[in-house]
Amino acid sequence: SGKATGGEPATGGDGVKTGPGVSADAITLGILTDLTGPYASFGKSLTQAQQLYFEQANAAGGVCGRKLAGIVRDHGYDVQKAVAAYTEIAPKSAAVPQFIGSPMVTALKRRIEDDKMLTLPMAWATSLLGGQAVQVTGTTYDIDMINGVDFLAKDKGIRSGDKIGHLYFEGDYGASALNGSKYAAGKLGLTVVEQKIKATDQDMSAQVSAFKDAGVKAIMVSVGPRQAASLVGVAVAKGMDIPFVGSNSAYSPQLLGTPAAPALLESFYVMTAAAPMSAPIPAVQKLVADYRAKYPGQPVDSGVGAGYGAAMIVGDALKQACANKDLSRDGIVRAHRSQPSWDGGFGRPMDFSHVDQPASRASYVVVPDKTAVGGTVILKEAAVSDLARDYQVPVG
Amino acid sequence: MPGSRDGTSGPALLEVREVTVRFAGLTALSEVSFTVAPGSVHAVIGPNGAGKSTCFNVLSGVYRAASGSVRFAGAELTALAPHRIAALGVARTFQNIALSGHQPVIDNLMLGRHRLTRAGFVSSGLRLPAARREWARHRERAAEIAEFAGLGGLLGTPVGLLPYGVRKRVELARALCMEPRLLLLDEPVAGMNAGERAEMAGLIAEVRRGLGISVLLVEHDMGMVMRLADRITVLDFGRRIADGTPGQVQDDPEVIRAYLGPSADQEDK
Amino acid sequence: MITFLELLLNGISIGAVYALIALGFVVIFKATEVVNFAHASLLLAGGYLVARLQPVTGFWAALLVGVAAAAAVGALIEFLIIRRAGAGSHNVLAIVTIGVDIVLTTELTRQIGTEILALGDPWGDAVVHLGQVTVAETRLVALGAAATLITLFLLAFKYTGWGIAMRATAEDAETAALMGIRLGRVSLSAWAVAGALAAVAALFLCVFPTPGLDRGTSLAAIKAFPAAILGGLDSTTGALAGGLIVGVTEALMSGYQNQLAFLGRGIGDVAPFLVMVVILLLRPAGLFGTRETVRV
Amino acid sequence: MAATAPPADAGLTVSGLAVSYGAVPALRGVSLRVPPGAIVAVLGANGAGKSTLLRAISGTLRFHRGAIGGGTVRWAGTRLSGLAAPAVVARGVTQVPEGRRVFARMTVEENLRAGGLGGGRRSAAAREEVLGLFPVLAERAHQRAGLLSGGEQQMLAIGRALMARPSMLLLDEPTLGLAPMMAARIAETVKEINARGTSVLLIEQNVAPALSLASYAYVLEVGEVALEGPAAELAAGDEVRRRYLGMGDPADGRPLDGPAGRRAIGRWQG
Amino acid sequence: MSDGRSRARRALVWAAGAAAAIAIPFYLEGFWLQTGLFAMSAAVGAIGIALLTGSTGQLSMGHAFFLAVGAYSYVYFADAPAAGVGASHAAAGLGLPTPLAAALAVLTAGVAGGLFSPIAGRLKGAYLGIATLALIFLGQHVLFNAEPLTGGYNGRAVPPMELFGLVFADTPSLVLFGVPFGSLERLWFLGLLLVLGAAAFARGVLRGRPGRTMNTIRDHEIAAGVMGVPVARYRAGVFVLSSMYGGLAGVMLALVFQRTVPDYFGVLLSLDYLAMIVIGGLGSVGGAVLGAVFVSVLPQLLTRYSDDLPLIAEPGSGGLSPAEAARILYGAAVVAVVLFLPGGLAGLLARLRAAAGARVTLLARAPRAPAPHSPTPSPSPDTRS
Ligand SMILES: Nc1ncnc2c1ncn2[C@@H]1O[C@H](COP(=O)(O)OP(=O)(O)OP(=O)(O)O)[C@@H](O)[C@H]1O
Ligand SMILES: Nc1ncnc2c1ncn2[C@@H]1O[C@H](COP(=O)(O)OP(=O)(O)OP(=O)(O)O)[C@@H](O)[C@H]1O
Ligand SMILES: [Mg+2]
Ligand SMILES: [Mg+2]
Repeated sequence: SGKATGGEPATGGDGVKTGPGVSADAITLGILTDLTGPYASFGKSLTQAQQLYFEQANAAGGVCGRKLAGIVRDHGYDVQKAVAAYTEIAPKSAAVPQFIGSPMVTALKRRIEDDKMLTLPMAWATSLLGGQAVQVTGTTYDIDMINGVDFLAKDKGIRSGDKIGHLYFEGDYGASALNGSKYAAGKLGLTVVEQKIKATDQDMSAQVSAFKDAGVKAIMVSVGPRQAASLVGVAVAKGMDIPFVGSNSAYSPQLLGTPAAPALLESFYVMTAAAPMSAPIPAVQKLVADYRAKYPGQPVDSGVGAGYGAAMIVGDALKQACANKDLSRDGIVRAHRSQPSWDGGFGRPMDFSHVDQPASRASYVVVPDKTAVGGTVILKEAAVSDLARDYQVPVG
Repeated sequence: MPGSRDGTSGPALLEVREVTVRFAGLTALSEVSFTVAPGSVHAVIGPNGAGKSTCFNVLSGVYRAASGSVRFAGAELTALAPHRIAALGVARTFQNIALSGHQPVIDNLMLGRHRLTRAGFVSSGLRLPAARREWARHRERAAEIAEFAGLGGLLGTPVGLLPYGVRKRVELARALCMEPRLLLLDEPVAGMNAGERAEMAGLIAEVRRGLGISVLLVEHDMGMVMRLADRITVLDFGRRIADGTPGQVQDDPEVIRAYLGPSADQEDK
Repeated sequence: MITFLELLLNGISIGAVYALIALGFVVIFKATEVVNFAHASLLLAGGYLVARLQPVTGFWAALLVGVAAAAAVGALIEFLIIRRAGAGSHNVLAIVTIGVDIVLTTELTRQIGTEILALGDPWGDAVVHLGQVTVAETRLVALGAAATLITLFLLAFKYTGWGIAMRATAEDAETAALMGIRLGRVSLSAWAVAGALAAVAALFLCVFPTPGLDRGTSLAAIKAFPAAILGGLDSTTGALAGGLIVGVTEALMSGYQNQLAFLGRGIGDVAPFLVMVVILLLRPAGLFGTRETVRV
Repeated sequence: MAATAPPADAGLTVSGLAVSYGAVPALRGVSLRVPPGAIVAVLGANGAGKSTLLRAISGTLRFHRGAIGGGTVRWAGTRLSGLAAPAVVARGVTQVPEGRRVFARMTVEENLRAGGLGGGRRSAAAREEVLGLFPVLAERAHQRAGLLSGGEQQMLAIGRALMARPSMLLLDEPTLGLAPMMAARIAETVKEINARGTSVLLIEQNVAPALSLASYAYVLEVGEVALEGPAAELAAGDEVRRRYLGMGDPADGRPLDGPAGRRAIGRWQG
Repeated sequence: MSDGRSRARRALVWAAGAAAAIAIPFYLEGFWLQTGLFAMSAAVGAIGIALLTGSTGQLSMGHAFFLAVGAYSYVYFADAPAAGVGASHAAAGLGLPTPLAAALAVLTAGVAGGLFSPIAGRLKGAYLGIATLALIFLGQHVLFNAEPLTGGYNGRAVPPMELFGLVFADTPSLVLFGVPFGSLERLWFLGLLLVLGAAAFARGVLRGRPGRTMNTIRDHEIAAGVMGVPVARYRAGVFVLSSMYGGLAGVMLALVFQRTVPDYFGVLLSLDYLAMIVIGGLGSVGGAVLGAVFVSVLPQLLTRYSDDLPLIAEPGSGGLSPAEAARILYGAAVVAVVLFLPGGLAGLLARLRAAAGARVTLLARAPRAPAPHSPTPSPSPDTRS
């Protein structure tokens, strides 16, 4: 039967060893995204940006004489659909430059490692670290929060003995972030007041009351944009004049079209490893221009940068693998892991050579801005705080 | 395992003592007492709303009495749940037919044998031989009872497709399938024509003769009550207004006033 | 103490919104004995229309149109589906509404896409200070609206011909028809009313303190389930009580999360369900629901 | 077409009515007539099709997955067959369903109001009238109807139907399950209702009272009119007495220990 | 005569079906096998909910919870006492033999159902449906918070099943007739056996004394009680049984997933199960299986062939994505079945078979109800009350 021949590595006519997803003239990349679930907006930006990258790479002759092609599967943030989609595309993909959702990646982690499929999760929890094939880009949530607390201490007058609040989602994202804030708070002699919520929660009044009651001097925010907006809105309305420091995923430029905008503009700060789309960096500016040309009228948010960057990381891994004459999956992963200082021109370089370390420990502090592309502008350049440098990242 | 349950299978005395039932703002039964002798047919009659069905509901555990006691075969029924009362051998039919319309007659009858059978989820699921044997044995008896009730050819027919009169007989057959020691019949011939009434009356008489069980009967058809009953209790507004043999009751002025009416004889015909 | 009062007030105010959603369930349940799982999508539809129209027509006109349109959507569901599903058991009809919900929600989320839509309400992020306690103005309005609407429905069900027709139909459609009651109209009107209520609820769900309507909005309708059921699915008073209980429980449990950490964090969302289970254990038909008394 | 269909356009005229439930025929070519102001009885055994006939008239067949296969029902010259139940009510024809079917969870008062919803106008007057007929309903006005006794429920059912001020009342076994006195009271009431000008089509199994009430009667047998005639004649006729009316009471003649041929039943030995 | 022929035909159909089922792993790729396995797991779960909702008239929206209990208990019983693969936190385990662990997991699901019996026995219809919603939320709360047992939000790795020395995993590798037999191929046969067993058991229950009793509880609760049925206990019993089916489905799912994640066991999963039994045809085992297959395979089919349906080419194009199309189709299917196919897929199948089959048999039989479990009300006015 047709099944008898598996995806065993072979060597092509050009002397390059190939594996699944690599043919004589094409390299297929699997994209497991969310276009219909809670992260649909993010998924859409990511996917479009990646397709932009493939187009550009192909226009420039492709990689290793082969064209890049993405197969997109939308799992709608449903674990079963993600597992099914992975099973479907795995035999015909060389790598996965986008995989949304840490529950989904977690569910497949073992198979991904067994398949040696270079996979870039679009989630930044520390639980995803530790494998050869799974590459978390940039910082993890905890690092961002550590840098955030450091920012509060340095720039916002938070001192030892103060209390800071942390509002976080149930799940991976929230737990990772909380880990970071607690670590930093411990080091600086602060106390963290925790409030955990679910993604279905809409109204943060009760949480604000609790924070206010506890007398927090600042609040870390690791939830979705809606909840962040509600939190900041209510707190400001109640006369709490304190800074809010959000994880990257807590902010969306769409919020600036809502009544929460004034409060956000006033006191919300976002920690991010990737340069904002408004950053005065040539690569970013070119990306914004290209993206706008290809997808006119579509919002340019942080997903665009993240997606394009991830595609570029995979592209570069493929190029490196091609140079090694080994486009088998194993070859791709090894090529990727051989880069201690990858720099796509989007800000800080990343180190892919340690499987148990985040690729970067530097976070930008950005603030909402109505007129800026992507809705944020840089407040402070990316930097690694001392706290973050010494931080021992929990793995797995 | 089932079969003759020593000392628990014969007819027994039913003693209703000062039973009172109240519903919000309404006393449906007030201190009603009567005794059903083993093996007798005892009728409860009375105008609509007198509390006859309520009395049945207390006896079968559907309603709980506010006070009073009901003793049957040495057990106090007022404290028991319906299925426990059923386990003592008390069976009943309903004034408003309560059968499963989708299920065929045989399944409705076999439900009556619930208390006599044991097959549970596991033995039925695994189709253990014991379950199958049990089923076959009891089905045979159910078929016998159906034959008796004149339902012989209808075992496979869904009850919902049967005419009213036949359904009433299915009700009776289902109650008989419980192999009761006390049978409560709530208006068994309501809605039947004369021929069917006679047939049903015959059935009840034969049940009493063949099985020797006690029957408690609620019925408005006075002709039938007078012929069948050994003893009659008359209720009115939840109170017992008379109790005695058919002859005594028939002539009781109170009963005539409250129930039979002066022209009872004509009305019945 | 201040915190407690503040949490209590927050709870009551969000509870009012839950009560409005629950009222929608109750209306349809009373009229048709069906639990309408499509209510969440009606909510989304109403909110979506208000949000889309509001920049063009202004808030009040948009609200009016949105409410009317949601009523129309409700009526359409009844007309195209529920009516034709006819004699199905109530369980089956409930499952049908799940199907409807899936279709509608999928399409609406697709339309909403990635946006967060503001509803353009006049209250903005204003808060009212009651002593040291603050509460959002929108929530006070919601409380007023919920109380008014619920009283209105209570009276309507009890005293108007419409209410009587509705209850009669729920109980026994054939006999209701024999009374000359037009079943189609009754059920259609119930669905229309539920749709309108959903739009009103959507309004209060999407204004301050929440930033606006997005694809996740309909998820909040889930919390109205415990509200509707612990009040009693066929009781309008129950909807109000249930909504308030859920709101207050949620607010207090969230607010005192730190003191209750042994229950696991995030207990605030689960607590309403716990309360519901406890109440159902004690009163299987909810606090105000009619216990079915069957006569045999 | 049955040859006996009387020519008239007043009153209720059923001609050649055929009804089936799915593939099961329940009525085959039934024709009958209720002259204005009359009480006409339809008798017949269980399953003869009496209720089916009423359902066909009142437009409720569809609730039972039944359909008219042929024939017409006309009332005062207009065609009823094919109309939905509310439309039939609007034309002044109301039915009291078999088994009473009061709205159990609503109060007596609300049941009466429900009855008036179809008719609309003058419901206060109708209510007065109904409560005059059935004073017990006034006493129980705020009790839930489901908790009334059978007789009380039957009164409520009739009273509820009268709330629409019908000119034609269809009664399906109104004495089903009623005590003799109550049955007699219902019969009286029917007479009184009729005296106030309402035509009545009465379905009964209790033949004697039905015939004493009605002026004309039909006997249905397996979906067909087997016999018809003035009530008095039927009541006097031998065949009717023997075949349908149970007069001379077969039960009396039969030994109580069961008809010959039936298997006796014994204790279970299982 | 015709009876013999129809029996022969049925035997033929069964044989053909069996042959096809055995041949499938040798021909179809992993994606299809996995889809099939999802469908098998769903079929088992759907049978459970069919027993509860279809036959006993009890609505449950908490089925996903019992799947979770099954899946997590299996992992807990089977996992080595040390840490699971790749987990930094040491999640506890008992290290029992896997078949025993699976059996215990099913039992645990039953016990969980039993603990809910004060509610499950007393409530009915919509009230129970919404009450069971609590299970989902409480369940997920526990799954997220009881980290030592559940692994928290990361879930736990699932130890592969091991039966008579055969490990249901990709390693050690196994090649049969030139086809590499990985975990999916191996699990296929196990899944098939479990589905058949589960279906046969459910049929036995429905046709036997319990089935009759369940139907009566659905149709007339008081009558059931008076006939000697302990109604509350029986309801609770059916709930337990249905939970155990859910548990078994959970175990199967865990084996296919190879990892348990709490996110999966949410409300949507429960709703899927309700949709399955309605689409399949309420109350019958065959219907539940058909519905399960339909609901689990449809989205996969659409996604798989999305490249041929010109939908996804441009994710931003605003067209219907396959996932959306699948959801809409699936929602519409629920509606359409109730509107146009009373009796569901199973009813349709039966009708097709009847149309094709011998008319003689139909005539020879006693009159039958149009569809034994179709939600038609009983034609009699007196079953109301
Ligand atoms: N569940 C209940 N709740 C409240 N009241 C009830 C209930 N059941 C019966 N009743 C009331 O109790 C009284 C007695 O009713 P019951 O049904 O026992 O009468 P009955 O003698 O059987 O009458 P019938 O001959 O009409 O069947 C009636 O007034 C009735 O309204
Ligand atoms: N909903 C239904 N579906 C199928 N057959 C039906 C239905 N209703 C009645 N029938 C059948 O139609 C025939 C006539 O029934 P109908 O109810 O009209 O009889 P009836 O004379 O009113 O009897 P009863 O005295 O028992 O009320 C019977 O054979 C009955 O089985
Ligand atoms: Mg009674
Ligand atoms: Mg009839």
